[in-house]
Formats: sequence, structure tokens, C-alpha cells
Amino acid sequence: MFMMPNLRTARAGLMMGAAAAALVLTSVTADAETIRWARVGDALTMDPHSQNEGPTHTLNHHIYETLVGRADDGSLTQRLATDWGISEEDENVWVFTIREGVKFHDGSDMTVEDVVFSLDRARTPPSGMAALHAAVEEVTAVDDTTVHVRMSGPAPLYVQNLTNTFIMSKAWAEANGVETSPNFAAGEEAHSVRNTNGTGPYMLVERDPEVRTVLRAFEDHWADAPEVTEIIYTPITEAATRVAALLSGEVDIVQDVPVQDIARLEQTDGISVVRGPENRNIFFSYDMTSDSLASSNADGNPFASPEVREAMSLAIDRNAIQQVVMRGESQPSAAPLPPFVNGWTEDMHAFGDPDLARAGELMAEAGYPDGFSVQLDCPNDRYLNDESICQALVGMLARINIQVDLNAQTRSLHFPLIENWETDFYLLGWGVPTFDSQYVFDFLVHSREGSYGSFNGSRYSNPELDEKIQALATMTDLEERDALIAEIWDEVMEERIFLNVHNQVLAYAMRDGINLDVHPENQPRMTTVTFD
Amino acid sequence: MLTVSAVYAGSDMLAFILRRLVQSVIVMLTVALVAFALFRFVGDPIASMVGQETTLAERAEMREALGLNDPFVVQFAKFVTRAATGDFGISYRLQQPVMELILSRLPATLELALVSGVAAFVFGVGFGVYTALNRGNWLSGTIMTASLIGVSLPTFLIGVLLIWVFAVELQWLPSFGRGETVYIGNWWRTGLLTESGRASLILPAITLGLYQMTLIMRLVRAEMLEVLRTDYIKFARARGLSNRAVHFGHALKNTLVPVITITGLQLGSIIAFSIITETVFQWPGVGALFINSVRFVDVPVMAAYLMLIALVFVVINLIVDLLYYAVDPRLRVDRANTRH
Amino acid sequence: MAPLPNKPPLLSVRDLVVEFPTRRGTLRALDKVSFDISEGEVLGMVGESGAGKSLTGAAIIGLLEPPGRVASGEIWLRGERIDNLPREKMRRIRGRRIGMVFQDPLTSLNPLYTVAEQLIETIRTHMDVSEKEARARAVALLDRVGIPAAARRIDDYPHHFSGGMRQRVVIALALAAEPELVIADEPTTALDVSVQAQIIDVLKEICAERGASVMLITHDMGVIAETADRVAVLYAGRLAEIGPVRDVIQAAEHPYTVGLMGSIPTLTQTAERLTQIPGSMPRLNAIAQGCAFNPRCTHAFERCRAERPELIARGGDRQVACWLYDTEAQDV
Amino acid sequence: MADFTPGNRPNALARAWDSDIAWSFRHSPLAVIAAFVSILIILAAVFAPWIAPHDPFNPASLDLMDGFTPPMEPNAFTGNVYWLGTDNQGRDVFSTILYGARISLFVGFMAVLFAMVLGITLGLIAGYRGGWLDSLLMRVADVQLTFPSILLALLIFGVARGFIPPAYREAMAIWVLIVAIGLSDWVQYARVVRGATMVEKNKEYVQAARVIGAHPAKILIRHILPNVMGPVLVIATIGLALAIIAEATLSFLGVGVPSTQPSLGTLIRIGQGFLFSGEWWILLFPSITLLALALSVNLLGDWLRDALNPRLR
Repeated sequence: MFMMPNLRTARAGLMMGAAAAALVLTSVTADAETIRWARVGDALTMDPHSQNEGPTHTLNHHIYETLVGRADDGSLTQRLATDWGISEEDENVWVFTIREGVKFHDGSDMTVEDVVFSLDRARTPPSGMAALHAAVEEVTAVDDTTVHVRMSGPAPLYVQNLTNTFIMSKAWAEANGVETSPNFAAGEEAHSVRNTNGTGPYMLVERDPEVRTVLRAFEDHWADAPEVTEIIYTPITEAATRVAALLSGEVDIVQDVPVQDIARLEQTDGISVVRGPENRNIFFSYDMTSDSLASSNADGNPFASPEVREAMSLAIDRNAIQQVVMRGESQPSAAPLPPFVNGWTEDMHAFGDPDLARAGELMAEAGYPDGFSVQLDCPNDRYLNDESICQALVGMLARINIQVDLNAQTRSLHFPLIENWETDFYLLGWGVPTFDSQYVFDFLVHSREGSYGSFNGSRYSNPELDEKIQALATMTDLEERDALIAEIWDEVMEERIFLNVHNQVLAYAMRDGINLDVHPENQPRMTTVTFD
Repeated sequence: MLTVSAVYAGSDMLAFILRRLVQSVIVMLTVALVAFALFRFVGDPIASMVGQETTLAERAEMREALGLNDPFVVQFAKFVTRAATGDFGISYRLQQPVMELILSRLPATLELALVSGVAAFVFGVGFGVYTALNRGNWLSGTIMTASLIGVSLPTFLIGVLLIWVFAVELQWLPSFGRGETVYIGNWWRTGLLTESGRASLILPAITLGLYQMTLIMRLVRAEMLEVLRTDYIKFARARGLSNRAVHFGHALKNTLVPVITITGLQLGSIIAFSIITETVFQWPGVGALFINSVRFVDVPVMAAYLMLIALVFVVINLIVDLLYYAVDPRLRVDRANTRH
Repeated sequence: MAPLPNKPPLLSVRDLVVEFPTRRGTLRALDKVSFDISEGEVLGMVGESGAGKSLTGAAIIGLLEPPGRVASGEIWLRGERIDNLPREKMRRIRGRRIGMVFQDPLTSLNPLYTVAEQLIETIRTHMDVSEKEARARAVALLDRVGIPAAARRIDDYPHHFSGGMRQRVVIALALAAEPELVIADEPTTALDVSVQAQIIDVLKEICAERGASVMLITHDMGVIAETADRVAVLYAGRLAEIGPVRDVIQAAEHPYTVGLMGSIPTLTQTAERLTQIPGSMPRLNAIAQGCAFNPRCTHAFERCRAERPELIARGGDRQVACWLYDTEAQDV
Repeated sequence: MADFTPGNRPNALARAWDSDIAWSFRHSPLAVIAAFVSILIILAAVFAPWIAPHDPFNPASLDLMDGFTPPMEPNAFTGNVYWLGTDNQGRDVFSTILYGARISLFVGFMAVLFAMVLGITLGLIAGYRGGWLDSLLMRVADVQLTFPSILLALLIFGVARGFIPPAYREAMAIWVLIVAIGLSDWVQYARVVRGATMVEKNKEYVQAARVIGAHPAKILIRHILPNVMGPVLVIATIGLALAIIAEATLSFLGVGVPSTQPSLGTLIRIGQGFLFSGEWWILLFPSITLLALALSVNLLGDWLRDALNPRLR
């Protein structure tokens, strides 16, 4: 198709292309402190409390700050709070000492009033953070540097919930009519969606949602000035395009690297890849309690049989999934929680080789010597290679005569199935932002009632266990509490509520000369970037 | 063309336009209705709007607050009455007014669609005429065969391959985005005025236009061959008109009459097809906005997008009909006849 | 009507052979056809469908459809050989020196252009006149071919005209650049019987007025009888007989012509087929050896099956291709 | 050819062999090659279960450890060798292409048939009857065109989800796909047929047929249909390739046949993810197959159009 009339265009294209390449080059050399950062999706909003969502928090962490931070090893660090602890007088009260000399981007000083305002704003619906602060009764400023948070009961782990709750300026919020976080039903855009006034190391310069967000270093920030002075943040949805942009030198850091491209990128000159475990595990679960399964040809509910569940755990080949599907980029594990999380043990983690013979026996014992059919629901755009993992399982279960129909679909169709108990068998990934097992129990193990069990798609219900889980929330003796956690895990593992696959491993790819470590919650900070 | 005959066809034309306008409103309403009906199948917006900690009760509350539990008719009525005033509500996902969001993304899509549409038309007609007039020579054979490659691979693959070759391997052209943009007036952001903006346009425009070009080219060729066999072309030759006059004055014009219909409709499908191209090239247009909205079940954006597409189509259809009307005098009589 | 001895005829066709290469070998559609047309003369060309009448016209004007081609022979226009002219030169002859009228007025006109546009374009292609002048000529021409209110109707589109009116427009177009020769290829076949005569009259009158010769192709002997000065009879791509129209009609010599004359339609019926002669004209790939007509000829004898008859001069400007009239042989 | 032995059948055969179409076919090398390629692919697809060395649609026969085996090289873990390598699930690429082509071809043919029958019927009716029926049908076409085919597919998939019980969803996915692609394509046929019908119906011969009382359906089929077959054929040939590719595009957007039973398009979508990672064979071989198939079908269509239309010969 490239013939005469087209030649001119082609040549013009060449010229423009050369110019564009020149442009790219100059922007690289002229300002080495600019980082062009690409990832799969954009922050949904710049409002600090509106959405409890990973990419939103990641970007906002550069503009806003939280009271406590999370280090790469999962431990808590000082941020706007220099000290914290449970009050010695009242075990229901958390005491925070607030950092002095902190300025907002508009030049005003941050005060304890701003902290009180922000925590109140975060816990008031329609804030997306409200659930994390459900146990808070009152937030008060005691003096210029101290804030008290009164809980409805003992809450030994509350501080873990604060790592994504940002502090904003009360005066600014009031001046701009955003005293509460934006409401979807309100019908108009809140000022805070595209405008910010935080205390963070970077100021928002330009915000073009889903296109480009530009941040510049905030000179009056309380901490040391970061090496990166400007951040250009670009979402690139398509995996291939994202990788291409890095290969062509149009971006410096790619956060969501497709697992299959990691090895190749590592071998590419001028590009390096860092990797580290993510605080997220991937598992299968199933309806264990219904009398029969909607998508199955079996009489009764095969998943209700412990033998079937055991047979499935013997059929899954986690190492094969790791080696082939995940290209080595995962941590195979039988434990339905990431190793960062309090309550994780080596025993839970360990698993043996698949044993199809034994699995077959168990199937026969359970009354399914010829197997059964069932549908597996799977997201195809949520976790790393989610659909491929499900596909691999289909093959593995086929060997013990479980015929699995795979129903892979987008997340907004997948998750309601779990929420509405419309799936017999599903894949789910779970991150544990509090780094404590209680979070897992609350959402995945506890019977579905009130705020409990919203992602308990197994319909598992054990009143005894529920009681124990509820007790965890208020236990202040951590040793005793850890023992109870272990007890609960024993029961959960015994029941095989989860068929865990692995923990996700994160990989960031970047231009050589840039140093950035993997953040366990996938929230990299450009302040930590150094240049060679 | 619209000189003398347009004068006495004027009143006829006015009635025709009026009738089409009424029909257009009905079309828009139907689209809105169908669009609304299908939103219930796209997924649950709440799932994308809240974090994993949100309780079921809170989710139910949100659903109620957003009016998602209202009867279908009520939701639809609300939507239509507000949409009539240009108010499409606020995006669930980006929390911006939908109208503003779409208007800010529209220039990107229109520039892309227009550039690739014009390119597809120019090259399509050019190649089509060339291959029709030079049947049997090796170059037209090559063009005919090569052009088929454009319709023999999926758009997304062509896009990715172009990125691979021209952005990654050769590093001639950008792989994503629009490059530098500048404002024309208040809200029209253009990439056409900057070097990097134009460079960024090339690959997406090829990806988007290739298929349309092939279709137009093949259509033009087929039509032109038919026309060249007609008596009036023979008669034109017999009158000693130059090849140029015969080919481009007579044959081309007659060829273009049916081609215009298809091409006009193609322009619309270019805008629809830009969904894929925009996704592959991270082109910040309404197509990418729409597909992201589908993933997040951002109903207000989806609804507004569909209405926009409907509007574009209605307008294009109207223009195509008017063009047809202007170009083909036979239809004028036809219309007049059907009226009585 | 005989041409002046020292002046070449307007058109002279000599041994014209038109061939169509096909996958089954080459088909000879015209085989050594020779005839002249004098200035101001109307030559009728008759024959059944497929006899090669239209091809003769197309070959003369240089618009044979590929893969058809002139394989041999010569065509001379006023002493100038035109069958081997370069394309551009031949184009200038078309319309300017040789005009052509096609069979179907409904499809001969481009539906997307007004009559004025098509006329003016044609006039200005061949004559160095202004747009305005060309328009004036066009109106006059339309008026001449009998379009009422020509000045107004000239801006109408072809579909605004009836079939007869359209054929008048076609005639106007063919004559727009004042050609010396008009080839009219079945100009009335597609028309209502009621207007056929009018159209022929218009054609004949206007050509006579301008001194243009006419080659009138038709299968309608009635039209020939009324219009032509001479008539040429084609059979299977070969000339069977040619001569002054009165002679040929009243005393046809070639057995085929004799049959043809028997088929002149009466007022109430038109006959496409020659019911008087048994059988039908052969397909081009099945032409009999010898005289092409011999399988149907009641007078056929040995020689007719072996040897092809050439045109034999019969005096009075008549020629016939039939062994029956081979006087030399009879003399022997 | 004369050397065929006499008798009814061979005569028919001989006549067919000797017909204009066959002749023009034999003398068009491109058409011969295209026919050869498409017949090869179609046959290979139809007889996939007998030709393919593996059954990629049987999950029990797959060994995940065979995954990413390069062509003609032994797998690092299992030592197995595959002609065209394996994909990310350990499926033999060659076998998967055969099975995948089967699905793609089926979807393509059925979708085109569906769109064509629907489009021509509605186009003829709209063009011939005119008036309110024409307006209505064309407005429906407008609405239809207004809907991006992608969205239409989502709708149909959604509706199907509501109606089809879970156990049959996988089996029905392919029919849903056919309807979705076919429905988004009929308008093209309808518009062209309608336009041609509107012009054609005013011609004298149709008027004449009408006057002598021929049934409208007869007029449409006998007189008008042959006149529109040219453009329809152009659309249909491209349409077949388009349908196969539309199926690929839908799979790119996450709707389509299940990935456990991939079509050619789904294979390409999967392979596309490995473009930069070095496993070129997962993308290359299915793409070549699709390209060859689409190209040869189109070329055949080109030739057929010219051959069927004597005026163009």
C-alpha cells in the first residue's frame, strides 16, 4: 500500500519522527531530576479521603501525608506523627504526637486542628476511608502537638489503619466547600477532585485525569529535599504499550510490568528491573455449605465434602503455576495470607508435591469417582495473569475428573458474584493493608453479617470461630492475641476454606541509573528514588 | 451542483430536513433507552467504586443513594430530563461532570478520526481509481493484495506491531499519547499544531484508517469498474472527451455517489472503532474514556458517550443524505414522488 | 450518388478484420469488410444481431472493447488513415469528425450532469469557444433537434426528459462539434414505435443540413428503406451485399438479402428474427467453410461449401458476395 | 475437455470444468493459490481432530510444564518437542491453531450468513416498499449503527447471561458471538441493497414486470437481487475476514469464546502479550494463519466477483 502518493507522507513522518526522537533525547538529558512514571491506571481522584483505592493512594502519598507511614518491610514509620501509642489512662484512646513546623503547599502551617478535621472527614461518609475508622468515637486536639482518638472499645491495631489516611488543610477545605469528601450522588464536581493542598513532598502542578499528572517538589517540605524534583505521571492501560514506552525511552519507570516481560526487560541494555513480594495473596474458594451447586451436574454439593477439598489441594501444582504461568515471579504458598502479615507461619506456607493418585482416591471416597462439573468464575483484569492461573487450574482439576467451565470476565462483573453469593467456585486476591490476620478473618472467614464476611464467598459459617474473630478486635495482650490468631488459622486450614495459590511478586522496571525499591503495598514513593 | 435545481428543490429539502430532525430525536431517545437497558448487564458500579473494606450494608446504601435501585422507567426518565439540559451527571469514577469530561476528550478523538478518515478517503479513492483504471497491471495487483493485509489482521495487533516497529525498534515515532498539545480557544486542545503532536498522530491514524481505506478503495474500484462499462461513459468517449474528463469528470463522480453513503457511515464507525486504537495507543479520547468507563461501570459516562455517538451518527447520516440529495439529481424526483 | 472519381470518399473501409482472442482461440468478428461512404451519403448497415454491425461502427470510431482489436485492414477518413492513429489523435477525431449515437438514450446520458453541462463540455472539448458561446450553440442545437423551450430545459437533468426527447439530446450531443460523419447505432430500437420515425427524421434532416454523412446501423429494413441512400448487408461478420437502397430492396441478389427483404415488418408487427430463412446465423466459432451462409442457403452448391465468395461487382455500384453471380466462372 | 468419457455425470463435470468460471479460475494464478490456501486451512480446521497431534481443548491432556516450549526445541522440563512450540498453557500451538481456525471459521461463516440474509432482506424490503416501512427500517439501521459493535456484543452477552443457565453458557458463547457480530454487520448490506433497489425499481423492466402483475417477491429476487450481488459480494468477502477479526477484537476486550477453547483471534490476543517477551511463536503462527486465511478468502472473493460479472471480464 505504500506507493507514490504515500511516499511524501512517509518521508514527512520520518522527519517528524526524527524530531520526536530528538525531543525525547533532550528531555532526558536536560533535566535528569524529572521522572516520567507510567502505570496501568490513574488515581481516581485527588481528594484524600474519597476513594480507598491503591493507585489513588499511591499518587496522593506524594501530595498528602499520613500520620504514620509504612516502610518497605511492612513496619510503621513516623510521618506527620512523631509518636503514637495507646493512652496509659484509657485503653480506648490512641494518642498521637503531631510533627511541628509542617507547612501546607499554600504556605499555611499545619496544626492539630487540621489533623482532627482530616480524621473526622475521613471517617464521615461518604468518605471511602470510613470503614477503616468505624471504631472511632471522637477525635480531639489536646494541645498544640497532641491528638487523641477515642475508640468504641480497645483497638490495639487501629494505628495500622492510618497508613492511607491523609491530613489536609481545614481552612482550605472550608474555603473551597469540601468539608466532607465528595459525594457521587451530589451531581457536581468537588474542588478537591482536581485541586490539592497537602503537606507532602510534591505539589500538584497539572492534573489531566487519565492523561497526565505533573508534580513538582515542594520546597518548604519538612523533610530533606528528594532527588526527584519533577514527576510526570502517565497511565498506560495496555501492557504492550507500557513496555514499549519504556523500551523506546518515553518513560523512565514502569510500575506494572507484565510478568512475561520481566526477564526480557532485565536483559535489555539500559533497563533494570527490581522486584519484591507484594502484600497480596491469590487463592481459590468455593461454596462449602449450600445443598447443591447451580453450575454443577453433581448431586449435592461436592465442595461440602472435606475429601473433595483435600483432593483439590493435592491436584493443584503450585510450582508449575509459578514456573510457567508466573514465569517464576510469584511465591507459591498454601497459606492464605502474605508473609508480611501477623499470623503467618512457615507451616501454613508449606505444601507438598501434587499427588494425583491420592487425590483420585479421595474423590472416590467422597462419592465422586467419576468426578463432577462446575463453573469457575475468574476476573481477567484484576490480578497478575489471573485468567491464566484459572486456566491452569482447569487443566489440573481435569486430571481428577473435575470438569471446570471457566468463566473469565472483567472485575466489575466478577466481584458482584462473590458479593451476591452467585458463584460456586471463584478466584480472589486479598491484600492486607493492616498487616494483621484479623483483617483476613473479618472479611473472608467470619459469617456474613453486618460489616463482617463481605467477601466470604464460601458461605462458611462457624459461630464459635466468629466469636473468636470478634474477640481479636479488642484484645490488647498481643501475645494472647497471637495465640488466638494461630488457633483460628488452625481451624481455617483444617477446613480448607481457601485453596491458596501464591503471593504476588511486584516488579518495577526503570531506566538504568534510577534506583527505586519495591513497596509491599505497591505504593512506590518517588522521594525514595536516587540516581547513580 | 446546488445551484438552479436547489432553488426549486428548496421547499422539498426543508421538509426533508425537518422530517429527518424529528426522526433524529426518536433515534436519540431509542439509543438512550437501549443504552440504559444494557447498563444493567455491564456490571455493578459499586464494586468499582468502593474499597474491599466497605460493608454490604454500605454498598446497599450507596446503591440507593445513586438511584440504582429505582425502577428502570424512573431512572430512564430522570436521565432523559437531565440529559435534555446537557446535564449527564457526574462520573462515578473520576468525579468530574460528565459533560466536561467528554468535551475535554472529544477533540482528541475528533482529530484522530478526522485525520484517519480523510487519509482513508483520499488514499482509498486514489488507490481505488488507480486500480480500476489500471486493471491488470502489476502495481494495481500489488496494491489490491497489499491493502488486504489491512483487513486481515485485527486492529489491536496492527497497532501493537506498529508500536513495536516504529516506536521500539526504529524509535521514529512515539508509542503513546498525544504529545504536546495547545489550546485553540477555551476548550479545544489540539495536537495538530505541535511537532510532537503530529508525530504522535501518525501511528494511531494509520491503525485506525487502514481498514477504512481498504474498504473505500475496494468499493471505489468495484463501483468505478461498473461505471466505466456504462453507456454514458462509452458515449462520453465517443464524443471525444479526454481520458481525464471521462475518468475524473464523469466516471469518478458517478462512482462516488454510492461510495459517499458507505464512507459517511464509515466515518461514524471510525469514531466507534477508535475505542480499540485509543486503548492501544493510550490516546486520551472519548473511546478510551468509554472503555475505561465500561471496566469501572461508570454509567453516567457510558450513557453520555452513547448519546454522543448517537448524535454524531445522526448528524453524519443527515449530512450523507443531504450530500446524496445534492449529488444525485435522480433522488430529488424520487423524494418528491414518495411525498405524494 | 456515385462518388466523384478524383475525390476520395469520406470514409473508406478496406478489408477490415476485427478479432477477439478468447480461450478457445481467436474469433473473427469482422472478416475483410470493405465499403465506402461518400460525402453527404446515408449508408444503412443491416444484419441480424451479432452480424458485426455495431462492431464495424466501434472499429471506425476506435472504441472497440478490449480484447477486441483491429487485426488487419485499413480505415481511411477523407484520405487520412485513422485505424492506426495514436490514441490522442484518434480522440480528437471522435466527436469532432465522427459523431456517434447509441442505441439506448436512457443510459447514454450521464445522469449526474445537466444536459447543458454535457453539451457545453463536448463543444468546448473540440472548439475554442467561450462558455457563453458554447451555451448559445448548445441551446440552438437543442432547439434544432426539436426540444421545446430549449433555453429553459437545457439545465434539466437527463431523467427529466422522456425517451424520445433524450434521444434528441443524444443526437444533439453527437452533432455538437459538427462532425462529418455520424454513426448511428440502432438509434431507435429502444424507443416507442410512435417516436422512432421522428427521431430518424431529425437525424436525417440535421445531417443533410450540415452535409454530414451517416452510417445508420439497424436491423430494421423499414428504416433503411426510408432513410438510406445505399445499404450494406452483413452476415456473420462478412459483407453479403452492398448497393443503392432501391436496387437492393427491389432486386436483392444475395440469397440472404432476399430473405431479409422478406422480413421487412409491416406496420402492425416487427420481426427480430428472420422467419423466412430456416436456421439462424452461426456463432462466430462455428462459421461454415466457404460461404458463411451456405448451410441455410437453398441455392448452395459445391463451391459455396469450399470457397469463400469475394464481393463481385454487379454494375450500378452494386456488389454481392455470392458464387451465383460469379460470371467469370460461369464463362469458363 | 473432450477426453472425458461420455455419460451424464462426467459430462456435467466436463461442462463445469469447461465453463467460463472454471476457465477464468484456471487462468488466475492468484485465485488458484488463494483457493488452495483457503481450502487447505478449511480442511485442516474441519478435520482438526484427526490431523492435530494433540487435543488442546481437553484440559486433562495438558501439562502446564510444557508451557512456552519454543518450536522444534525440547522443553526444558519435560523434554517434549512441538513443531510450532507451545503457548502459556502448554498447548501445542499447531494443534491449537487447527482447533482455533475451526471456531473462527464457523463464527465467520455463520455471522456473515446471518448478516447477509438479514441485511439483504431488510434492504430489499426497505428499498422496494419505500414509505414509512423504509423510514422505519432505516431508522432502526441508524440506531443499530449508532451502537458500536463492541457494545452490542456486550449487550447480547449480558442478555445471554441472564437467560442461559450457567451450565450451557460456555456452549452458547459461540452462538452469542455469531449473533453479536452478525447483528452489527447487517446494516452495510441493507444500505447498499436498499440504495440499489431504489434506483433499480424505477427502471422500465421492473416497472414492466410490475405491470404484468409479477409478485413483488419475484421481482425482487429475479430482477433486483442479481443487480446488487456485486456490491454485496464485495461486502461479504471482506465481511468474512471482518467477522473473524471482529471475533478477535472482542476477545481483546475480554468478551468472546472461553480461553480454554481459543479461536484464532483469541490465540492472537493471548500471543500479543508475548510480543516483547521473546515467545514470538505464540503470536506469529496464529497471526500468519489468520492473515493467510483472511487474505486468501478476500482474494477468492475478488476473483469471484470479477468472474461472476461478465461485464467486467
